[in-house]
Amino acid sequence: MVIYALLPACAVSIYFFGVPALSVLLICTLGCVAAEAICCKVMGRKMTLADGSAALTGILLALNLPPSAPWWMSLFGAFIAILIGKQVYGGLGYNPFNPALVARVVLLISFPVQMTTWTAPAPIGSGLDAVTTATPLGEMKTAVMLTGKLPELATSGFSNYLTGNMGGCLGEVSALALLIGGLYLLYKKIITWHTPVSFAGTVIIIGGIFWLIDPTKYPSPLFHLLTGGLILGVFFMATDMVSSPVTDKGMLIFGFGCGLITVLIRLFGGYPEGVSFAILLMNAATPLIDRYTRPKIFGQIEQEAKS
Amino acid sequence: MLAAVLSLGGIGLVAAAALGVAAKKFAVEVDPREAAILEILPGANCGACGLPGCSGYAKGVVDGSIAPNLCTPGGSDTVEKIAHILGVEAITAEPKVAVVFCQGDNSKATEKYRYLGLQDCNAAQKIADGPKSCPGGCLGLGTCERVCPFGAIEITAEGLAVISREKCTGCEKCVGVCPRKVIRMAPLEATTHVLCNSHDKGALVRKYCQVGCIACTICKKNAPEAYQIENFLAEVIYEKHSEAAGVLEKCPTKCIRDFTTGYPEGSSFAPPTVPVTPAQND
Amino acid sequence: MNLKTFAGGLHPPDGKHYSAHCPIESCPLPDELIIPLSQHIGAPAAACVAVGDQVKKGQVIADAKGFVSVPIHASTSGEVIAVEPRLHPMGKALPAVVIRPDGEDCWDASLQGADPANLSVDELKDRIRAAGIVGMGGATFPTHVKLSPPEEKKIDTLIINGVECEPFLTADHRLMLEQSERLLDGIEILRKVLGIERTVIGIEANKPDAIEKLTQEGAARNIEVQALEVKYPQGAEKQLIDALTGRQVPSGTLPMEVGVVVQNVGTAAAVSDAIRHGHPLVERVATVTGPGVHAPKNLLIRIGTPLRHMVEQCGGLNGDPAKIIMGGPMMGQTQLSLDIPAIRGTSGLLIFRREDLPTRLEAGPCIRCGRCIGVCPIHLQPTTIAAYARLDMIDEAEGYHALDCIECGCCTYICPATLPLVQSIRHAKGGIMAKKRTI
Amino acid sequence: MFELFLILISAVFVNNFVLARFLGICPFLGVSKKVETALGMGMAVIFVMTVASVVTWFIQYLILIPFGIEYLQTIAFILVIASLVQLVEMVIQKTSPVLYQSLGIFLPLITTNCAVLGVAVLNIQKSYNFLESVVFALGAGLGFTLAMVLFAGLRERTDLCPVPKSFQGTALALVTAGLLSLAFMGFAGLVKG
Repeated sequence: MVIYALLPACAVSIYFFGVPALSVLLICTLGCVAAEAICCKVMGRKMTLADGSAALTGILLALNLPPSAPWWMSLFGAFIAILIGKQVYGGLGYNPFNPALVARVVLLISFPVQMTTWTAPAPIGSGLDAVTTATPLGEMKTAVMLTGKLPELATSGFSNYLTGNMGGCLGEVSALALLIGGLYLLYKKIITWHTPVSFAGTVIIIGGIFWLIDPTKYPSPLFHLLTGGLILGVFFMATDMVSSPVTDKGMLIFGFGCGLITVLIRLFGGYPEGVSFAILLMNAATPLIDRYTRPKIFGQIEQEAKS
Repeated sequence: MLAAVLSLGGIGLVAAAALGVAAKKFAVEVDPREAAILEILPGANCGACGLPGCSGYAKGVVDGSIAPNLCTPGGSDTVEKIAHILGVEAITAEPKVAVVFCQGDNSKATEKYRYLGLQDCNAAQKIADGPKSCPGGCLGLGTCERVCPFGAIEITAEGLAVISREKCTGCEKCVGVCPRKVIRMAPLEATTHVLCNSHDKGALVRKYCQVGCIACTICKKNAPEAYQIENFLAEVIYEKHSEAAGVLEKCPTKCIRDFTTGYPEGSSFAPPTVPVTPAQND
Repeated sequence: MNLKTFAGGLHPPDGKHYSAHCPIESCPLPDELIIPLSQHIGAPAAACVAVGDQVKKGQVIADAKGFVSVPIHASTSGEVIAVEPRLHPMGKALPAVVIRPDGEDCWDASLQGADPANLSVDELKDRIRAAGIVGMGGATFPTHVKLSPPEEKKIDTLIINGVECEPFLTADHRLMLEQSERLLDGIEILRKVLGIERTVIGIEANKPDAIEKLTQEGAARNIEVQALEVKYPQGAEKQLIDALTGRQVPSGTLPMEVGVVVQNVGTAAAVSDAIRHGHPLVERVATVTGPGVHAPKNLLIRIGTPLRHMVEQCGGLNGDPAKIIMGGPMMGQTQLSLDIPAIRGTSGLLIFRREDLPTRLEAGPCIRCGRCIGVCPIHLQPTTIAAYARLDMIDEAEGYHALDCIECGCCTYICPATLPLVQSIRHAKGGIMAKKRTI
Repeated sequence: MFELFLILISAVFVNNFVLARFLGICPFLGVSKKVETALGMGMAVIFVMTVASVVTWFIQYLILIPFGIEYLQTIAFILVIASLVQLVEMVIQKTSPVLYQSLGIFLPLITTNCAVLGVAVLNIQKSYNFLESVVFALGAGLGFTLAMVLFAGLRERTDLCPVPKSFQGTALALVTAGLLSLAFMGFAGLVKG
């Protein structure tokens, strides 16, 4: 189901980036499926390919990689995701961290150059060769560091960001396509509104506060929302049920934490993009959130009042 | 140089004095056993036991809240000494092992109903007395396997618990958790057992199990010293176990097994060598 | 209409269309009646007849033992042919009295009715107990115990449970519709015993005809009818009280803690019979339904009727039965065979074929989707408790309030991984209780 | 004021003692099986770190530097910290059994903890003034507690997992710690520390 919701985004990324995007997608997906199959085989457990979770992890990972990612990197990432991210914990349902994000962060830290080489979108048929460019967030960070001022792109060009006409990861490029997928998930009741709303809301509010403080130095909330992997993170990564809290209240806290850390890393951190780290950090906090947001038991209220 | 010696010495002296005074002034009564155990522990304060530091562990061991065999750095020596202090010396007059008195796995015994619930024997037993037609047979849902601290129990693919005679230390944990009382202790040296736990009459047993004891008394007729039949179930008289193996071939349902010839079908354990030495618990 | 309800719960497909339109039919006598001696919560009764005895309908065949216990009566006249363990709905062989009916079906002459107005509260209670009346919603808790709250508990409201939130079951619905006179009379007696006035009948909004009828007829007797949102488990005692009065029964206590007594509609009707006619509880209405039955019906059955006989009255089996459930599909108990008898708590008999059951039966891993938490009417975290239960981590399970679980089955129903959550929690509860006993 | 705040944030998140500096790994792995114990341990560490950095600051600036024997720093600090913690433990045990139950039992575990020594040494290396030292120690302790509690939460959860045999126990704990550390790398560069 979630895979269907990701198809528009995949299609858009293939449209913009062409064959490289397609190959990254394929390698990641097949790599994850293969890794899962090998794990099941080695551990003598039941084959779990049919549940589609490995394929989903693969697609999510692919959407988190730049289109220029070399094949060995995609494959390495796929194996990291399944082995370290998931199978060592016992497989589906037990991984405390989102496997795709684990792989992305491992790759980001291990191969910073490849992971941050972006090609400008070259829509199929435009006849352009791939051109190296920076992501809007990356450009912003560099500009702020060098000049203390926002570059022009952070104040205009939002329609490009919405449709995906910018440099970035496969899944960073089209907010619109992801939004459609996300809304589909909400409509199908696969995810609830809590995490997305509180995540995106926190980014808008905190980002907005900084923007109001100094619009020349900090980008507008809309820029935050449409660039980077935020939409992808909001709808597809943070809502991963296995690694996020189970209660409604817990999800709100989870979303808030993700949003806060994302903005802080984007504005002040060493990395231009903070969504992955934010979600991983909140994944780590999930057991604690679960622990302290247990719902009130029926009939418990009066009892406490009495005692 | 002098300054160094003096100042460091000074600090040391002050600290020592303060500690000395505090030790006197703030002395707290402790259980002497606690102190004695603390003495034995390696003092690494490593936390491997799960408690904060050796003193925490000593306290836990004394009040019985934690097992005395969790100190990894100390090894088996330490465990022995702790046991000595606590007075829980593990002396076994006669080494015993746990035996699953059943061979009726899913291929040999019939089901009363299809069970799809929680994979736990105690939970299954609560539903209409368990899914097996036989009232005493092994349910094979692995409750004993999970409780065994030594990994001595395996559940075969066809759902039968088998206990390794080499790995079993005779702790009896599995005996306590089995809802059907199909696991019992038997002398380690006895290798021949009637692997059945059904007190039903022979005709009924035949209906639901291919390898159940039907109380035909053939074993008793051939080796009267070594077998007794009680309530439609044959049993080896362990005092005379050496004579029991002789009738193996004559048992019509093959419910008598000599473990030296191998474990029940489906087990991955290698047949025990004779004579079996007691397992080393370390 | 203002529909009241509680937080949590879900909407299983209700399946009531099979039998909702079928008037109650009297089930003919079977060849033999198997009357188990434990048909209520509490100490089982002790048999007081022997093989060969001739018994009359309504005659006591087993005496109550202890306060939380009731006697058991012959459901027809005939000969006792066996007093032995027979397969009980619990799945075990338990002591039962087997009667071969003589076909006369004549009442024990010593049973005399009375006008409730002429009886004292204690006399009424004694008669209710002697009639063997228990909660007929399925819990089978002896009614006289519920009607005897300790002095210090002030009862101010009697709630009559006509919710029937279990899917498929329509027995209470038909009873309310067809025997409202009996029901209302029983309510008046219960009111007299409790010495209170305020009475609310809670009915789910999917039974508009019953709501209308009882609203009209109840008005004259100052009995209120409240329509409730259609949601499972609306009829669970504590959830019903919450919905109707806004009071939450504190965890680990009984409804009397908040001044409420809840009785099922079937119980109220039985009380009327017991007092007016002196007739003990020997028959009840049960729904025989499900796609595995040819002609689903609401039957008036005698206690002890074998399930097979009931099915035969409904046109027999439709295909191979794969699952036989006594009670509702959510909380009912799966049965081993059709030779098991119906008992006082048997509100229904459901038969499903292989093709009616969900195809996926192997449990998968929990993916923490949290749905079980959303539907739990007690607001527990079923998956967490179940995870601890699987590993026998009893203390942790207790910390997550396993004991508060009412075993309504919502979590198991909603679980996309088809985990046996309720069973796991029950397992944990067993462990907790065992631990408490040893301390 | 802002400076102090940055020191605090840096010590808690960016240069987290456990996850970025890899100090105090021993209690981090040992005493993190339950959230309650982890919390107690964390509290104890916060306390000891703060007290230790106060005392060592004075030792450094009042004894070691005036006498020109800075090269004895390590040995002097260890000496002081160890005896200080012992002292505090005894005092607490006698005066407040309740506090001792929740905090004191962790104290002996900290006497020779490298994280505590690390704070003391870093204070001097970074030539923090007195107030900065205290804030830094507090932050380091908070960071330690945060890491401990997060990790304990994760471990409580992984306790319920059907982990492959070869990864059970410490192996999985180390993998998890690695992933947690990975996540904390996101804070890198947040504050120059």
